[in-house]
Amino acid sequence: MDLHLTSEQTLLRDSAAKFIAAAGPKVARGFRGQAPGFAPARLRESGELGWLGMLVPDSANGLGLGLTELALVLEQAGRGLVCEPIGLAAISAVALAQGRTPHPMLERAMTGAALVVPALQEGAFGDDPLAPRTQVAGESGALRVTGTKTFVCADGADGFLVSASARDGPELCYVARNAPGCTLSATQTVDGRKLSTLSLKDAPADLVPSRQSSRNAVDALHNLALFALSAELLGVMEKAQEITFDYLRIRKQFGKLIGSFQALQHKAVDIYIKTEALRSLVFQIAANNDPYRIDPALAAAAKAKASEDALTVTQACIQLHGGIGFTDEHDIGLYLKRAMLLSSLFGNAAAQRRRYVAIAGLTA
Amino acid sequence: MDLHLTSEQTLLRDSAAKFIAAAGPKVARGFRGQAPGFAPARLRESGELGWLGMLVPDSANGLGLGLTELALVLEQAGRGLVCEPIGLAAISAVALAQGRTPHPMLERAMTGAALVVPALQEGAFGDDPLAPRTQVAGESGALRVTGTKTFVCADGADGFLVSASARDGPELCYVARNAPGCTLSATQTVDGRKLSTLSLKDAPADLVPSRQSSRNAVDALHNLALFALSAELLGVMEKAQEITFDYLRIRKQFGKLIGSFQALQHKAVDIYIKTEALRSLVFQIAANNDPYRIDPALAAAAKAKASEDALTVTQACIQLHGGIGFTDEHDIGLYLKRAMLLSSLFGNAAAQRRRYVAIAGLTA
Amino acid sequence: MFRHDAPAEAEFRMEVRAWLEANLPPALRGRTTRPPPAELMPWYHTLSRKGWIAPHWPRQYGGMGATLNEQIIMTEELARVGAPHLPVQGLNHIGPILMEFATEAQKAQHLPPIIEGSVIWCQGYSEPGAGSDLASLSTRATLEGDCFVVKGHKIWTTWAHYSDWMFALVRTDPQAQPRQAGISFLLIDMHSPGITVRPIKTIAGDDEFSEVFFDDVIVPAGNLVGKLHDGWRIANALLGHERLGTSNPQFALMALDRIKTMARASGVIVDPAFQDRLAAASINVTALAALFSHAVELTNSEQSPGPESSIIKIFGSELLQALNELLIEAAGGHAAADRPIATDFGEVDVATPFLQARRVTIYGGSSEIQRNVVARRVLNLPN
Amino acid sequence: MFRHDAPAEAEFRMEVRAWLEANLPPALRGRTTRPPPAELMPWYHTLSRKGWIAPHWPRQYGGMGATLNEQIIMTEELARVGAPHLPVQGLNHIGPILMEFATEAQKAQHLPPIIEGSVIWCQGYSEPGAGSDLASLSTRATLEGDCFVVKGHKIWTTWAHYSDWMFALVRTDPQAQPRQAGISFLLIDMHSPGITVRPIKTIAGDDEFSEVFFDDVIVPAGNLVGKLHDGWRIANALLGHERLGTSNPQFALMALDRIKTMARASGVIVDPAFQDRLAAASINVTALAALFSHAVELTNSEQSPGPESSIIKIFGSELLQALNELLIEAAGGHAAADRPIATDFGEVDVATPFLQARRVTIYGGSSEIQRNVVARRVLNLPN
Repeated sequence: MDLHLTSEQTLLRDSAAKFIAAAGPKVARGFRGQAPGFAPARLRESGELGWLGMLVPDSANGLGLGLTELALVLEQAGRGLVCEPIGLAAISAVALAQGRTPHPMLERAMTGAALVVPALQEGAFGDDPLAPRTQVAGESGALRVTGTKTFVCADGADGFLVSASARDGPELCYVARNAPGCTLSATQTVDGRKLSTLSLKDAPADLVPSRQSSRNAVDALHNLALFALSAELLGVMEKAQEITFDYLRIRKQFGKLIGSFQALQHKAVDIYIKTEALRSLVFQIAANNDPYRIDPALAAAAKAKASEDALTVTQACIQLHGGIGFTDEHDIGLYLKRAMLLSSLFGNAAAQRRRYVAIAGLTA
Repeated sequence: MDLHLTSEQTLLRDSAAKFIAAAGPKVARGFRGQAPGFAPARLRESGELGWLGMLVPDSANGLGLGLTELALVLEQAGRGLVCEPIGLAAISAVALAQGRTPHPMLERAMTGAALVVPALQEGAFGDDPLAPRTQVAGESGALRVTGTKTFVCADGADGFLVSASARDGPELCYVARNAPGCTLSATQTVDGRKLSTLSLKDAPADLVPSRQSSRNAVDALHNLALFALSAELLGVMEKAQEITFDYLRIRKQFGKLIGSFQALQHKAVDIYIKTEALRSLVFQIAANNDPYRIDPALAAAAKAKASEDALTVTQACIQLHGGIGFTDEHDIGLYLKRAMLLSSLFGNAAAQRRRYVAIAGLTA
Repeated sequence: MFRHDAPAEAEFRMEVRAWLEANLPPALRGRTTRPPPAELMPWYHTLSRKGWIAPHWPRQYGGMGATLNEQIIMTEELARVGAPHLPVQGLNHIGPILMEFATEAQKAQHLPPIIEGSVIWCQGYSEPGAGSDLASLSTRATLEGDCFVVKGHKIWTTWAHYSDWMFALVRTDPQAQPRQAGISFLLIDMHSPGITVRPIKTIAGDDEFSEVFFDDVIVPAGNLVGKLHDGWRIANALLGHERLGTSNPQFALMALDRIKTMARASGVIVDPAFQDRLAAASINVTALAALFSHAVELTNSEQSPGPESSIIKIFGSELLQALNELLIEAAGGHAAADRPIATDFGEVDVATPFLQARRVTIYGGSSEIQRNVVARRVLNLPN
Repeated sequence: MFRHDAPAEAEFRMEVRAWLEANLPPALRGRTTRPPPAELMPWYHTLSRKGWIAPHWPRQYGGMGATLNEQIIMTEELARVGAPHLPVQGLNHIGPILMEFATEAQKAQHLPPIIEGSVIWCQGYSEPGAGSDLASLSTRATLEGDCFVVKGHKIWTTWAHYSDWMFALVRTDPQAQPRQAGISFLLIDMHSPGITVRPIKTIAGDDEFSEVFFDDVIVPAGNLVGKLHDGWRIANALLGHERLGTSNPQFALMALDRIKTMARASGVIVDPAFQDRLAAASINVTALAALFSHAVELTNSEQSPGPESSIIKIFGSELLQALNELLIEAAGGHAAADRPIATDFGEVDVATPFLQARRVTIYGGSSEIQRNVVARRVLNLPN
């Protein structure tokens, strides 16, 4: 179903669609195994378009927009298999903007001159985002962070927003890439991007505060990350199925267009329904939540559903393509691989459901 | 796929098929709300055919047959929506036959003159069959049982095989229906049969021993019950889908036989596959296990799969019938209702999987 | 679920909640089957007197003219208090159709009694040979002078045996090709001579449906809605409305509550494996609510969801079945009990709603038909 | 899994187990992709020298002539030790076809090298325009004198780039109706002039498949198997065998082991919600093993499972995908890593087997085609 957008939102979506027209499967292939695995110039371009500072309040020189606008852009990023970490950069920017005085990195993060990304995960499964094992200690202005963060999208990053436990609970800390005691080790992923383990040993850090009115900064950033990934997964699903429906309309077997076979039609409808349901969910959440205080249960719900359905849908797309879908040459496999990566980040579907049980009060 | 049967087994199956030809949906309807909800004469007839003593060793005047034969008969009972509790009676008989001298009830249980049924459940979910809350105490020859058994198929029963905890673990006890301290309260089920709560207060009981060579009698009877229910559920699934496939071959919509629509064909194939898989599983277990020492993990596996798939298959059968399948007049709904009852007995699919995790050593 | 009420909305919600608590008889709460008219209609009249019977109808026709948010609040509060399902054929189906297609005289005759609850309507579409293939219907209406003579047989007619009026699709041109072009939309007084109604008992034991036999029933020509042979278009124009109505997340929310109560009673609520399925179900209910809000939003802004309402129908109906399967699982040994189960947390009906839920993927266009519609009209897949 | 070995069988199992432990190189164990011939064939030769390369072949052709139970024991023990998947086109496909349909000269020429592992075979069936619709294949073989001249294009040919011989379906009568009646079964020397092989890289990164181009390739007429235009029957006679082979529960058992290892490493093994899914998966693997035993039993007693082998193919292939989805879940944050993950319990490959499993519902007749076959030939549903 169409979204009911304002004319400004429509303009924004069209501008994002134009941006991704220069991305797509071919470009994503080109970045496989490159360092960094994206074009820094394109990240700066997205900064110039205002996207990285989209959620940052006017008062901190951002656009002061909401989740609907973020979702519109990230949906397009997902569609285009965009390699530049626009979503992670944009949500980090809003975190950097929360203090009474914004963090010094904010301006460069908003223009794309620097890349700051969240580093919130520690285990492969079952993290409690509000109880990191990583510790932060020391006086204000002389903080030190020690611990290990995993699955960090550190490729090309200049700094990290690290969750760490202090005496009174979790805090969000900024750690520079080149800080002493900060080391990275990277692993290649199936979609050609990298995930890193970030080891911190007495690394100097700045506290990234939360607004008084908002929830804890770690929770706020975590929920925003879940939402952003859900919107991007939505875009991945959309484009994968469009490619597939197009194929069903032209491929012939048994003398007929395969899209005329009822069994394939119904499978196509099944994936379409999943995508529509996720789109409604994402945009309802967007319309009713402030970016830095998203209801944690809804954030978990969106990421659970997006992670599960994106894998299901992109797998079904390969099945509907038949043999050709299984070749590396064909683009459709790239959507499955991107879905594998995004689904796994910040907790997969099962992990989100486990959190949801606790935070949605299901068993109360 | 066909079973590879001996000529004796084929004869047995044919004889069971003949027996159920006089049962079926119409007869099952007739027993709704009757007391008892079956024909005692038919139970005696099945006794005369040797079925109730089928698993009882020759030495105790039984037929000394195995699980394959039991499954062949119960598969037919499921197909025919037979209301006589043949399976429960037959597995109780083998339990009564285990001691050095068979229990006095054995002979009447084998002929169908009396009905003895297991009473092993206590909770709606999550029972550990080897740790009943019901207690048995006292000297040999003067045992007393106290506790509450639930979901007992007590309709028309003369006695119960009750699991109860003694000092050294669970024991199987025989309690007569008319024993002092033994009271029943019955609930009607959707398929017209009854389930009862059996309250025991210092009720006199006999110990029903296990052979030295076998596992504990409670465990043995429990596993046998799971197997018997699985075989009966298999029959329910088989007949429900046969009725459905027949309907697909004659009902027209849009000027075509609805069985020619690919989406319905594929749905039909899906339920057929589930049924075939269950049949192979049931008969592989049958071919490789002794009746009174079935591998508990395999028994749980069969009941888990049968309980889940029988509900799925019979629900799909109603869907494939369309509106007519939703009327009480049409027979297909009776198969769903029988599946609801049998699936729930002795632990539904989820409960069986939970047990399976523990006993199959999955997490070791 | 997503929204935070604006202050005026919050006030409205509290007003609705308090009024419902005070006025809905306890015996009508949490019912799994729709109570018969003798029990249900007094509640309909109470709502009507309060002016809340038709939140979505414009004020000129006696509706509330409520905003979208107010409608949603109303739905949520009705679900919260466990209100019974009202007869909707009048309020949601023929009412809106009459507003769009009927003459002023027809509107004046039929709309007020719907608001007042003095008549009950039923929908005469399906026939024994025309279920999924509705266009093949064969109930004949022959114009003789200033009357139609109706002969034929309708089936799966909700509440026909309680109804005063039927809006029906009838064949007025047996030769027409395509067959849709020979169908008209007729209002039939159910008290007319020649009508026989036979209730159908369902597998869930209720009598929601009937068969209706027409034996030369005389219907005044003035009861035709729209033009002769134009009935197909009229019926389909508001099919989206019907699908939206049946996909109202109210039913899913009530099912979720029933699952939680049963799970507490059976103890399975503490099993993390069950919790995982409950979470998945609850998340899907949230998604259904989102789809529904989205569709209502589009409908209210005059962008009809059109064939995309089929998506909500498929998603909502299959979710309702999945929820009822989870209910059966939560009930454990109680799954097959044919009465509500008495528990420490109140009575819970298990088998009845489970069996009832079988209908939702069959009626109002089966899931298979809906998928065909989406494949062709939304995805433009080839024929 | 169900059986308890008879004493002689238990002895045989112990012999197999000890021998495999002693002789299978560690580097070949637990591999998710099939190693290239240079690595794999020495192991093939070792098995061959031991006499165990073809348990199901009769002794007269150099097989083991093993009983059904011995074959099952062999399969289970190969799975247990994590043995790599052998090239099966010779052993399981063309071997049995030759035994049934070939001349003595053809058997003498081709069967011994298969047993010895001195040649590798590939199967030339699919074409770019003839995947699911195999009967529409268009690779032409024209008889000119005592040779066929072959021109055309095969695709999805497993290991073509490593193969010495191909057994191919070729069109020998372009006019035949039905089209199946114009197809012949031909053995083609892959070293013939005019053959070009282009490996296809898959989404899993392996090179199991190739495209093969035939540019007027000369094939001696003596390489025809069976009669001219009778190839369709020959290929189909043993399709059941192929489907059985690809549904061997060995793959599912190995997948289950991989899940358990990964789940221990990620810690999710203690989560009851995960355990519940693992139990369901494990129960389905047990059911697959039962289906497989059942089918092998029927095959061995000369009651070919026929089109019902499609059932096993559907069940087995879809289960393998479900298992790999559970693997991805168990891997949590590691799901997208493109290398094996080093854990305290050994290395586990996650993304590669997950991606590889995409093929099993496509190749050898897609799940959709198999369902059509079952609907028509087993369930006799109308056309």
